[in-house]
Amino acid sequence: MKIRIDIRRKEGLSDPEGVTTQRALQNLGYDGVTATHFGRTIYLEMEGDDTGAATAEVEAMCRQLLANPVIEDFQIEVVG
Amino acid sequence: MKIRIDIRRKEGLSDPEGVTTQRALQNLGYDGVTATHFGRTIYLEMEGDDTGAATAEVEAMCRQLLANPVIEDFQIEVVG
Amino acid sequence: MTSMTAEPAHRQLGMTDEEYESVIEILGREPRPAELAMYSVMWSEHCSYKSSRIHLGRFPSEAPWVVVGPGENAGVVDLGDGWLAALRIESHNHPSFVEPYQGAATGVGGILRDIFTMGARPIAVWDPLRFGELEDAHNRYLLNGVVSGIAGYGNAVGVPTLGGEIEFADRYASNPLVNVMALGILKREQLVLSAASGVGNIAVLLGAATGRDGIGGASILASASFDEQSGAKRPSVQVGDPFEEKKLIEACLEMYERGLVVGIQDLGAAGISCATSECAANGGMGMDVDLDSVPVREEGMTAGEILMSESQERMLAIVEPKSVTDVVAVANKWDINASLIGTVTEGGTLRVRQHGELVAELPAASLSDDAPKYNRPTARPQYLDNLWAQGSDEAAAGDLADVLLALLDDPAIADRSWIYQQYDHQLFLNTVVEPGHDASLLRIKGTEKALAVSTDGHGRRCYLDPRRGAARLVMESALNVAVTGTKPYAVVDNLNFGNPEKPEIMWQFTETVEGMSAACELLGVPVIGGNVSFYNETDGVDIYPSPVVGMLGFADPMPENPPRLDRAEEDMEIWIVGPDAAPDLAASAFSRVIHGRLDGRPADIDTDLGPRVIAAATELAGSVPVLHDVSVGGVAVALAEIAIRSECGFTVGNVDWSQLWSEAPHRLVAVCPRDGLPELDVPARRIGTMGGATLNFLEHGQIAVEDATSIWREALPRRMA
Amino acid sequence: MKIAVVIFPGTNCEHDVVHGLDLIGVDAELVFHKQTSLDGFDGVVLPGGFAHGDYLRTGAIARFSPIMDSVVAMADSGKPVVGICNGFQVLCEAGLLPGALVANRDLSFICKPVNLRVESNTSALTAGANVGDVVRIPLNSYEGNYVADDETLGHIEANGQVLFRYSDGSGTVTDDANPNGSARNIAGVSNESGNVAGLMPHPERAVEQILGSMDGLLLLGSIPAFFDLVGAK
Ligand SMILES: Nc1ncnc2c1ncn2[C@@H]1O[C@H](COP(=O)(O)OP(=O)(O)O)[C@@H](O)[C@H]1O
Ligand SMILES: [Mg+2]
Repeated sequence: MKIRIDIRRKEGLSDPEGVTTQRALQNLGYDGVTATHFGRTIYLEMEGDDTGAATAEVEAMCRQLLANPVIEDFQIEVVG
Repeated sequence: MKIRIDIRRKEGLSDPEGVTTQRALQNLGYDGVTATHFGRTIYLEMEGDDTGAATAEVEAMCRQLLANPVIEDFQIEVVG
Repeated sequence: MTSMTAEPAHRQLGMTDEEYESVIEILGREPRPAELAMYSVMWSEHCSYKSSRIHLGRFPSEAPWVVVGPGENAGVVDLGDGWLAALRIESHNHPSFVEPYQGAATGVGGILRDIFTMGARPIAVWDPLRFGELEDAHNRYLLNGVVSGIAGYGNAVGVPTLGGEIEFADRYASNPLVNVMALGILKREQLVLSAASGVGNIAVLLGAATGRDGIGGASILASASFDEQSGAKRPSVQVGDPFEEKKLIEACLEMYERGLVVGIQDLGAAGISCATSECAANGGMGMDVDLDSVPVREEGMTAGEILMSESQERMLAIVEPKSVTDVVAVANKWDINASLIGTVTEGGTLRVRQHGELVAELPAASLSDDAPKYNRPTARPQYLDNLWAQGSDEAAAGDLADVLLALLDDPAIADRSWIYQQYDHQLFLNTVVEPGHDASLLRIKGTEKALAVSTDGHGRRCYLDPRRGAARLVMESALNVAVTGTKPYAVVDNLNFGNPEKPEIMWQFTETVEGMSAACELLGVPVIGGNVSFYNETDGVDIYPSPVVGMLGFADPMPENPPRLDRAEEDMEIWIVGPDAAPDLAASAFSRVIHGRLDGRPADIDTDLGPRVIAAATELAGSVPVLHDVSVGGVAVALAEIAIRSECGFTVGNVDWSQLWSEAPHRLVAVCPRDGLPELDVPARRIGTMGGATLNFLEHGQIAVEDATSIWREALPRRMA
Repeated sequence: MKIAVVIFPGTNCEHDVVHGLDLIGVDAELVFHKQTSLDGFDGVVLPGGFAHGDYLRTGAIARFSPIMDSVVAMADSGKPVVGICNGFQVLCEAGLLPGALVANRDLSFICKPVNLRVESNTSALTAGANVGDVVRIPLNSYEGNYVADDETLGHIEANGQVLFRYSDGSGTVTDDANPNGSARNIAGVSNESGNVAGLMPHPERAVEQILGSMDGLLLLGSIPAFFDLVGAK
C-alpha cells in the first residue's frame, strides 16, 4: 500500500521558504502568482491492505515523529 | 486558482532523508513500513481562471526556479 | 553513449584502440565486460593522470619533515612532539557545473575521506572557486548552488570551512572551477596507509549502500570536454549524505584508535574497482572479492555497475580476522553498514565474483601501474607575443575615488563574508584568525603550535605567463601564511587546465609545473600532493590555465597576538615592506576593472628579495599588529581593507599613481605603533599614518571610510540578492 | 557538580562544550545517546551539531534516542538541562521547551557573532548574569528562526521564560539586529521553572580572548550558578 502524507506549516506561522520563493517569482516577472507556500511530502510503502488500519497507524506516526504538532498540520492519503 | 506542485527526487538517486527516517520509524516499532521517501510540495495561488495557461506558466516556473530538473521530477495539479 | 552508435564497447567507455590492445596484452585474452569497465575507469585521465604523470615528478617533494609525500591519499608532514598534519586538494569542476549543490557537496565529502583515510581527523576545509561574471543569472545560480552545497555538506558533517578564494571571468562561465582542500591532524601512531597486508585479512566495506550513482563519472565527467550533448551525462549526478559521512568519520577514527584496521582506502572515483585494486597492489597482494556481499540500493545491478559505482560515503577497511567482530561492533554503534566483501590473497591477482561466477580476474597492479602514460606535444601559444607587446606599465590617470570605489565593488576584491558566513568557520575552537584575512590561522589545542593556510590562484596572470604566474602564486601564498606568523611548510596544488590534447594547453601545463617547482625549491617548501583537472573546455573554449596553490604555514610557538586586519588604530605608522619595484600592471585588477584589458607581461619573482621578504614577514608578525600582503588591487586596496576592517582612516603620501595599483610581488603593508618597525634586512619605507575618517591619498584624492566600507560590504550581497 | 554532554550521531560541538565547561572548572563527561542512564550527573547539556543529519526536521529523530528518557527525568527533577543550537532544537521537539525552530529568514546558513540582551536571570543559562547585560556570542545555524504562536509568545514573555533577544551592541532590540527572523527577536527560552534552557548561539565558542570573546563563560557559568541556587532552596 502506498501512502502519502502532506505536511504544511500552520497558518500564521512564518514560512520563510514560501516568502522567499514568492519574492523570487516576482523578480522573474511571474506577476500572476499572489501567494506561495511550502510543504513537505512523505511517501510510505506499507505492508497489508487494510487501509483503515494503515491510516490510523500513519496518523500515530505523524503525531509521534513525522510532523511537529506545534507548527505543522498534516493530511494522510492512500494513493495506491 | 490554486495550484499544487509535487516535486520528487529522480528515481535511482539516493534519498538520505528517506533512509534515515525509515530507520527512525523502524526503531519506533513501525515495522509495517517498507520504504520511506521524501518530496516537497509548493502551493501557488494565481490570478485568472485559464487553467491551461496557468499550468503552462507554472511549468515554466518549475523549469526555471521551483524544481531542479537535473535531479528532480515535478507534477503540476490545479487543486482549486 | 547510446546503443544506436555501433561503436565498440571500449570506445563507448572512452578508451582508445591502443589502450584496448594493451588490456588484451595484459590479460592474454579479450577482457570480460566487468574487466573492461574497470580498465576504462582506472585508465581514465582522472584516475590515471596519463597526460600529466611524467611531468609531476618535477615537483620538489622532499624535506626532512615530510612523512608522506605525493601518491597517497593525502600528504603528511611532521609538526613535532608526535603531531602530524595531513593536507590534500581536489577538484569537482564538471560535477558542479552539472549540479552545483550536489557537485560541490560531494566534492567536500570526497576530500574529507582522503584525509580521514590517513588516520587524521579532518579539521578544516578551503574552497577555491571560479565562475563566469555575476552579471549573468546562470553564473549567480552556480555560485549560489556551490556555496550552499559546500555549506550544506561541510557544516553538517562537522568540519569548518576556513576560507578559499574566488575569481570571475567569462572563460569560466561554462566551466566553473570548484576545488576543495582539506586539512587534518593526527598523532603519529594513528597514521594508516592504504596497503592490504597479510594473506587472509578481510576487506570490509563500510558506509552507504551502492547505487548506480555516478557510473562513469570519473571517466566521463572529468576526462572529456563538455559540449551541447552534456545533458546526456546528467544521470551520473550523485547526492551527498553528510550525516552518513559524519558517522563514517567517527567510526573510522574509533577503529584507528583501537588499532582495529591494518589498512584503509576511501571509495572515490572508480569505487570498488579502485579501492580493492589499490589496496591489493599497494600491499603487493591479491584479493578475492564477492560482489554479492555488497549492499546495493537498486535491484539488478551488473558486476560492472557495482564495481564502477561512485556512490558516496563508503570506505574499504583491511582487517585482521581477529578484529572483524570489533570492527562490526563499532560500525553498529554508529549505525553504519559493515560488509565483509573480500579476502586478501597471495600472488597479486584480483578476482571478482558475482552470483558464484568469476566476472573479473586480473593483475591488481595493472589497473594503476600499467595505465598508459602520454608525453603529449607542447607548443608555445601564438597569442602571447601580441599580448606581451600590447602591455603598458603606466596606469592611465583617473580619479582616485572612482577607481578605488570601482575596485572595492569588484566581487573578486570585495568583502567575501557573504560566502564564508554561510560556512561554520569556528567549530573545534581552533580558529584564531578567521576567514577574511590573508590566511586563516588555527591553533592546535593542547600545544603551542599553529597552522596557517592560504589558497591562491590567478588564472589571468597565468594566461599571460604561466611560468611566472605559477611562481608568483607560490610566493604570494607563502607571504599570506607568513603574515600570520607562520613559516611556509608544505604545498599542495590543483592544476586546472583545458584540453591536454592541444599542444598550447600542454605548454601552459608544463610551464606551470616548472614555475611552481622553481619557486618551491627557492623557498625550500616541498609539494606533498596535488590534483590535475584537464578537459576544462566547453565548445572548444578552454579556461585560463588555473593552477591553485594551497600553502600550509607552521609556527611553534604561535605568536601571542597574531596580526589582524582590524588592529590598526589612530596614530599608528603605515609602512610598505618589500622591494621598490617597477609598477606591474599586467593582469592587474586596475587594468581589468578600469580598462577591461588583459595584456602585458607580468613581472617575474625576485629570487633574492622574495624569500627574504617572506622570512621578514614571519618575524614581524611576532610584534606588529597589522600585516597585510599587497596583492589584487595593489597598495591602494590593501590600505583600504585595513581602514575598513579597523574602522579608521589614514593619510599616505609618497606613492605615485601607478604604484598605487601595481601588483608587483613580495610586498606587504605593516601598521605599527609610533616607535616604528624593528630592524629588517629588506627594504621598508614609511608612507603614512592612521587616523581620521577618510582614506586620504593626498595629491591623488580621498574618500570617506564610510563610503568605501558600504561599497565593499555590499558588492557581493547586492549582486546575489 | 558533574555535567553530562550528550553525543547524538551527527552532533559536533560536544568537545567544544566540554572545553568551555572545563575552563570554568565544571567536571563534564561525554555520554553516548544509546546510553540510558544519567545517574551520577547533576545536569546535562545537549550540544550543537546536526543530530541525525537534521533530516526529517531538526531535532525530530534525536528526541527518541535512548538517553532522552533520562534527560526528561532530569528536567522533571529540576536539575539543569541545557540545549545549545541543535540541542535547543531537540529540547523543543521533545516538548521540554515551548516553540520550534525553522529555516532562517534569508534561507542561508549564518555563522557570525551576534549581540544578545539578557532578559531573565533565573534560568540555567542566565543565573549568573544580570537582566540587561549584553553578550557577544557566535551564531551558527540554518534553522535558528524561533517560531511559536502568539498565545505561546505572550505566555512565555509574561512568565519570564524569554532568556535572550538579539539586540544591537547597546542592548536595543531592533529588526536590524535580528539575524534570522526569530519571533520577537527571541534567541533563547526556558521552561517555567528555568531549569530547562535553550539558546541558538554558541556560548562555548566565546570562552577565550584568542577566539574573539569570553562572554560565553557567563552563560556556561550560569549552569553551576543555577545549580547552587536551586540546591540552596
Ligand atoms: N570561496 C571562498 N570561500 C571562503 N572564503 C573565501 C572565499 N574566497 C575568499 N575567501 C576569503 O576571503 C579572504 C580574502 O581572499 P583573497 O582576496 O583571495 O585573499 P588573498 O588575496 O590574501 O589571497 C580570505 O580570507 C579568504 O579565505
Ligand atoms: Mg593576501
